[in-house]
Amino acid sequence: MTTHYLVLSALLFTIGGIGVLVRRNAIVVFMSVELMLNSCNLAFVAFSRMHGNLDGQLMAFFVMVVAAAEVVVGLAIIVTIFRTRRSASVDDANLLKY
Amino acid sequence: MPWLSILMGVPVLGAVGVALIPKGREQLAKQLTLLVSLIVLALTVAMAVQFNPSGDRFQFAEKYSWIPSFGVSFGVAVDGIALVLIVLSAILVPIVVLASWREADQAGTVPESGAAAPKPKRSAKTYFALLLVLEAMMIGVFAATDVFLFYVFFEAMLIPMYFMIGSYGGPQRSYAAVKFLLYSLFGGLLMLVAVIALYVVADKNTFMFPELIGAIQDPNVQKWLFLGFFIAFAVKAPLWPFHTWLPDAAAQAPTGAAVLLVGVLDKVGTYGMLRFCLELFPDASKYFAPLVITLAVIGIIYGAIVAIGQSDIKRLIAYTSISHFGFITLGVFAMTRDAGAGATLYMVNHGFSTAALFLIAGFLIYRRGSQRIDDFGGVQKIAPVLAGAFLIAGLSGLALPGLSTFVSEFLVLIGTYERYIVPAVIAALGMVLAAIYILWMYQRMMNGPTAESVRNMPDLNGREKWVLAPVIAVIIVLGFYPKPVLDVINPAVHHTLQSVSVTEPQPAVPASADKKGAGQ
Amino acid sequence: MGEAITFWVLAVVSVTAALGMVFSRRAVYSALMLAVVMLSLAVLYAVQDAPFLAVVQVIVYTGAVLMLFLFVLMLVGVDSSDSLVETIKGQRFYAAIAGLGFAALLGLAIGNVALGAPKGLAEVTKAGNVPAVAELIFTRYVFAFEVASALLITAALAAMVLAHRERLRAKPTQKDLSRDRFLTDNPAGLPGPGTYARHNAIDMPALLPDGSVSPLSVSPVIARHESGAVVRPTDPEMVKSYVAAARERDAEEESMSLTREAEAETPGGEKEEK
Amino acid sequence: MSPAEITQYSGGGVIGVSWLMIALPLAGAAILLLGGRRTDRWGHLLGVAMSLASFVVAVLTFVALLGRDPAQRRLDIALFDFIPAGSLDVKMGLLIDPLSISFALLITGVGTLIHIYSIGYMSHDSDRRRFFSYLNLFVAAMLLLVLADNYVGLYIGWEGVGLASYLLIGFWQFKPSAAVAAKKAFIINRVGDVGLAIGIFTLFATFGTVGFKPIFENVGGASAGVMTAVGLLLLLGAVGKSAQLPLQAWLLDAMEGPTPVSALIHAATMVTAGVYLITRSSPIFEAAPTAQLVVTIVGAATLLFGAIIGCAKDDIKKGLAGSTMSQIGYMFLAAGLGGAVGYVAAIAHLLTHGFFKAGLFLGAGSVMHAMNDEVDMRRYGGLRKIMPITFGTFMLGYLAIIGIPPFAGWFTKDSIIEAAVQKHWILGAAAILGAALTAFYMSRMVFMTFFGEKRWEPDTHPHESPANMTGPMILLAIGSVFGGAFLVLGDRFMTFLAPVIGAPGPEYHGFQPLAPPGIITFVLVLAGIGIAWTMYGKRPVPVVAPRGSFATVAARRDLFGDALNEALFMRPGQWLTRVSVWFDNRGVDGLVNGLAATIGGTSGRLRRVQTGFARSYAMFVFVGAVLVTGALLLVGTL
Repeated sequence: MTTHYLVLSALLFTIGGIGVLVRRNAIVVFMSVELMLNSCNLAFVAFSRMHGNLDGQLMAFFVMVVAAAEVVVGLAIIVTIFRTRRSASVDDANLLKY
Repeated sequence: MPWLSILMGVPVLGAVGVALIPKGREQLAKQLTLLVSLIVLALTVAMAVQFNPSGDRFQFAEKYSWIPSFGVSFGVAVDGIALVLIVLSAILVPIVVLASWREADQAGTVPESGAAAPKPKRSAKTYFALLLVLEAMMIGVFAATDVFLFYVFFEAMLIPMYFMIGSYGGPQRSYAAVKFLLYSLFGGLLMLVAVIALYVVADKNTFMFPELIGAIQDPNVQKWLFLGFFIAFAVKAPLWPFHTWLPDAAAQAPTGAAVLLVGVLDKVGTYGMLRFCLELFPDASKYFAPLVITLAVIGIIYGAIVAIGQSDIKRLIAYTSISHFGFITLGVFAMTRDAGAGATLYMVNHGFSTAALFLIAGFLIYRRGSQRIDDFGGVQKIAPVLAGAFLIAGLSGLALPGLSTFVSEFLVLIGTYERYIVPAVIAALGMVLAAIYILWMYQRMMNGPTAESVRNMPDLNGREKWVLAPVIAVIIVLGFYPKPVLDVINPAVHHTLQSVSVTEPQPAVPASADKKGAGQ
Repeated sequence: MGEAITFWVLAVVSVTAALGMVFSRRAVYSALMLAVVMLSLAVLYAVQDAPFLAVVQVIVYTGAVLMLFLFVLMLVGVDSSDSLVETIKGQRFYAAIAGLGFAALLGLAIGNVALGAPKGLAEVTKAGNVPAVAELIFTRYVFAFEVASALLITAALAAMVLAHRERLRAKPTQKDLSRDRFLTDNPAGLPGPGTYARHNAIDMPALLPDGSVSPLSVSPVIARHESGAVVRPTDPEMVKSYVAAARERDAEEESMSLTREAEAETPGGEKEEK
Repeated sequence: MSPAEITQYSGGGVIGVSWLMIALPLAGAAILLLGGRRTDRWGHLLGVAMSLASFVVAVLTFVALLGRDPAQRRLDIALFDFIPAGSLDVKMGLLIDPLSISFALLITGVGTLIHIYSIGYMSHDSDRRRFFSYLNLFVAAMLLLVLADNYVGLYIGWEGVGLASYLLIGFWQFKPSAAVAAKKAFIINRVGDVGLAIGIFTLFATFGTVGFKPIFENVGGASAGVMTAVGLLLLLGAVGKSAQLPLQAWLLDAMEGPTPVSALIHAATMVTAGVYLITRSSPIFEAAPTAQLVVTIVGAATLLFGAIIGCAKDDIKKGLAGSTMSQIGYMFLAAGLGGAVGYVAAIAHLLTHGFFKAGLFLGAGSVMHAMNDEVDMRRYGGLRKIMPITFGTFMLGYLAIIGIPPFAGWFTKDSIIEAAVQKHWILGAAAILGAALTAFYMSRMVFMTFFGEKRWEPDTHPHESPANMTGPMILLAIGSVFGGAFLVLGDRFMTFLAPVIGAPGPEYHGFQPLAPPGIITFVLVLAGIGIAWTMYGKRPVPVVAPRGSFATVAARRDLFGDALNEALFMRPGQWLTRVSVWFDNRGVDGLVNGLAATIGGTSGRLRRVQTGFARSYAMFVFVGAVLVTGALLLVGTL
């Protein structure tokens, strides 16, 4: 059964990755990142059960904490950028080049 | 008494002192630099007097642990070869300081004849501080007996020189400085790889040179490591075809920096070949000797021919140096005692001879505001002392007997001839080419009707005479009596060649009565 | 058997929702789709003997994080949507290739590994899941836990700092404000919105005595917003006048900038002529 | 009798301090050069004094040498350890023997006379002090050349005289022609010097030493091939210094120098160094017959070459220079013949030539001095009445050089001709023909200068030179008259030199003036004078040179020697230089700069990858992750 969870996790991770790559709305990009993090959590939980210890769950817990922190900061940045540029598209913030 | 540490420490402290002098008091900075360099010279002489040529190979040895986990230590000591080169550096630095007295004030500006002295763009104080730092590095690189320490000095030397060229040089200084730095770094990094590999393969947990002799036995490993070291030294020396950085660097560098660059810094290359390539990798050295000798001979002839065609006086001198470095490399890799002694002596003599040429060229350029040979003409009539000094310096460049370079060139050629006849004969043709490039340059600049542009050129002033007098005196004295230097060099060269374990070529018909005697 | 059914149902749901999240044009839809995925995952956690995590997932993610997303979406514009034109050349193509490749590789890897039957967590959660997790958190992972808390506090501070609008000059006093006002052309202030208005909304322009729209009476931000594709005011007459006013203003601005440029150029030209 | 052995001399006396011969003029040069303008007033006197002192030491040494047993006359005086290196250990020392002392006497004697002469000749030159310092330098270097007891010392002197010659030819360096001539002389000499240097290398590689004594004692052990090579290399050095074919081109241009220089360096002493080298290295040449043959061929060819050039020159100094080449050709011919007879003939001719040629040059200088430095003989004429002393001494030198008995040249030249005829008739014919040509061009010179009508430039007022100029001329003229008889009669010189080069074999019967070759020569010489008289004595000489036949033009242009050098070396050399400079800038440096440009360009293009779009960076991260995963899997399966 673990394999099923892992495959599901991989699928979600890939979908999240593609979302990061193709979407331009910064908020949606963030959502995709969250999706990738969640898929990892699923794998952690599955492994936790497989190995019979709680470390995996703990790890998932910490991932959630960090993800929460990341979202907070990230969204704050998006708001700041939006305030100056009137846009939430990641492609608009492209000055850091060459 | 830790002589060598003191020798390195004094200029570093002096440099700090000079750097701390408040802005606007350039005169004080110059005086302090001169004082420090003279102290270093005095200390060096005091040390050299105590050197015992027939004693241990490495003397004044010091060793302090530096990075124990890699067996890196701050190990310094001198043998005869290193000693003479350190003395060379110590003598040249005060001369360069004195020679840069005025030039440094205008560093970084394009001199224009007729125009009022342009406003200085760079601080002269920093220049002199860099000079002292460079002196410490030069002493360190020759004194290092720890291969890693040698590498550190080898690379660190670039830094002050980079700034001296890049900040105080001619119109194309940044191109020249970057070229110089990149070339040297390229070689240096190859050497770093080889140094690390040497440490790993030798597996002795030390970088101390004496303990590493004979540590590498596998001939293939030797060949690779040899190449790593050799290319670094060949770039530094510079050997054909790694030479093109030198004309640019020397032509753009301020006079003082050019003197030290060609006079001392480049000697690190040939010194490294003699010290490290030969002794650490004897088999590889023998294997590569024909190739290196070919390159050296090409360099001799090629450098001379290209020198003939130069129209910029400093570039011309740089190309003559490429030719002369060919001679030194030839002497090192001929692997006979005569050639080895000759090559070492050549390093010293070439230091003085090129220094004299660059210094006088610098005086001329300072007066005329141009490096182009065609911008001069008939200077001898106007400034006979200047012209005479230039002629002596030039003649030492073409190895005229009676001047010091002759002894070394003769030794190199005769020593090479013992083993390799054809390269020696081709190299001897370089003597003719040397006459052409020196005398033609002299003719174009000094002879003929006096050019309008030099009609008001002043002759050498007191300071300039004092700059040139010691150099020319050394050139002449060593030309007639090189014995003191040779006596110091000979045992060290003998040691080196013993490590390489080459057999000396024997004469076909050894003169029976007194092999060494000349008519006794 | 029950787990299998749950899994298959939720797997289909979550993958569909994830795809929907990625490919829906509207950000709000994406957020809602993400909520579906997260809730599905929460259930899957619960199925796998992780009730604590399931609850945390619901509370923290679906409850807090997603709400945050929605709030930000509100700030940015709920109805904002991406254009479908991809501007970076080949981005989608390579994304597809890389995504497929990645999925294939992971599948290959997972498929190739023979995983034993799950041991189950009964052993380690004799006292129940939550106490067991709590014990671990406060014993072995206490340091990480504390660091995480520090991280959260830092993140909260960071969010405040970032979202905070920096004041570049001293706060104007009442005196400053009044001085500024009297230095303008309209010391009495612009006409209030809706002087002759039929609505009292902020985006309704004032009408001049002749019945035409006063362009000065509407904030440019709102005007531009209104002149866009999505215009909601229902009075067609008003809509027309808004659009006309906005166009007029744009044209005016353009001509103004042109004149400025021309002015900037002429002095140099004169000099050259002289 | 074979040569005497060289013995170490450790006693005192004048021989012990014979190094003063070199040291005194060297000190003079140093004082005058370093002293600068402060020494202007008395500099010339110091120069003369140093040269004279050196001459005195030489004479005293000579006397001391005569006081010893002939077998004990080869003395080696150790001075100091010069170059102690690995296997090469050059110990500087002096070799005092009859050969070297003969040269020392010539150098210091003629040198002193020319020093004295120069006081007057250079009196109007503001740089007279510098001139004397160079002259002193030359005397010192030349003495080192002949006195050194090893090849390295000889080489130092060898290049030292080259330097002095360079400085003195280019003394009036503000004239571009002088500067070019000086440079040309030095460079061509350098070519020869390289030959000499390689010869020394070979000697060292063969014998393990550079000393004369150990080398000469072991010549027998070396292979003939090596000795031939050494001989040819030494010959290359000798032809460079002595302006023999094919390195002759510099001597005619060297006449740009002041006339005393031409007399001392380019007639009497330096250019004869090649003859000294060959004679000194006689053991080597005796062991290499092929090399000897080449020496004779070079000598014979040059003696004709120089004589032909001499016939066509209107410049009095260049005419004399051609003559010098020719006369040294005689010496080479004789030295190449080898054996005691050949060497003695060569050295004897060298000594007498030193007298009469120096005298002729000083005479020419005296004439030029009187004629406002005019050198064109077509502008002279009728000077015998105005300059009687110059005319007289010039005539004595003239009679000596063309070989009229009993003047000096007759004795010595006749010895050479005799020896050449005995060796091979071609050599003999060349020598005799050369004598006839000598008679022609010297007579031409005398007729054009001293006889005929005046063809002076309008504002010239010739006058006889002052006593300090005529004095040396008179002394040299005395040498030109009696020198030959003194040396040759009774085989005096041969006996003196015997410790160095051995005694002649039994087939030698002494000087035979009335043998057929001598008579033929004499007749031809008279014919040469006659032809010259009909062409230049009887008929008026045109002021502007007629176009002349092809032969005349060729001779005027040094038989195309310069053109040949130009076509063979200068043009290709210039081309090579240009190509090399181009290659260095475009090829080697271009490669480096090209590499730099390539790297710069590549990174400039690669930089474009940084588009600024976060999504594109994310793509790189993702693709990287895919690759890493793939790599991990691959590694796992392997």
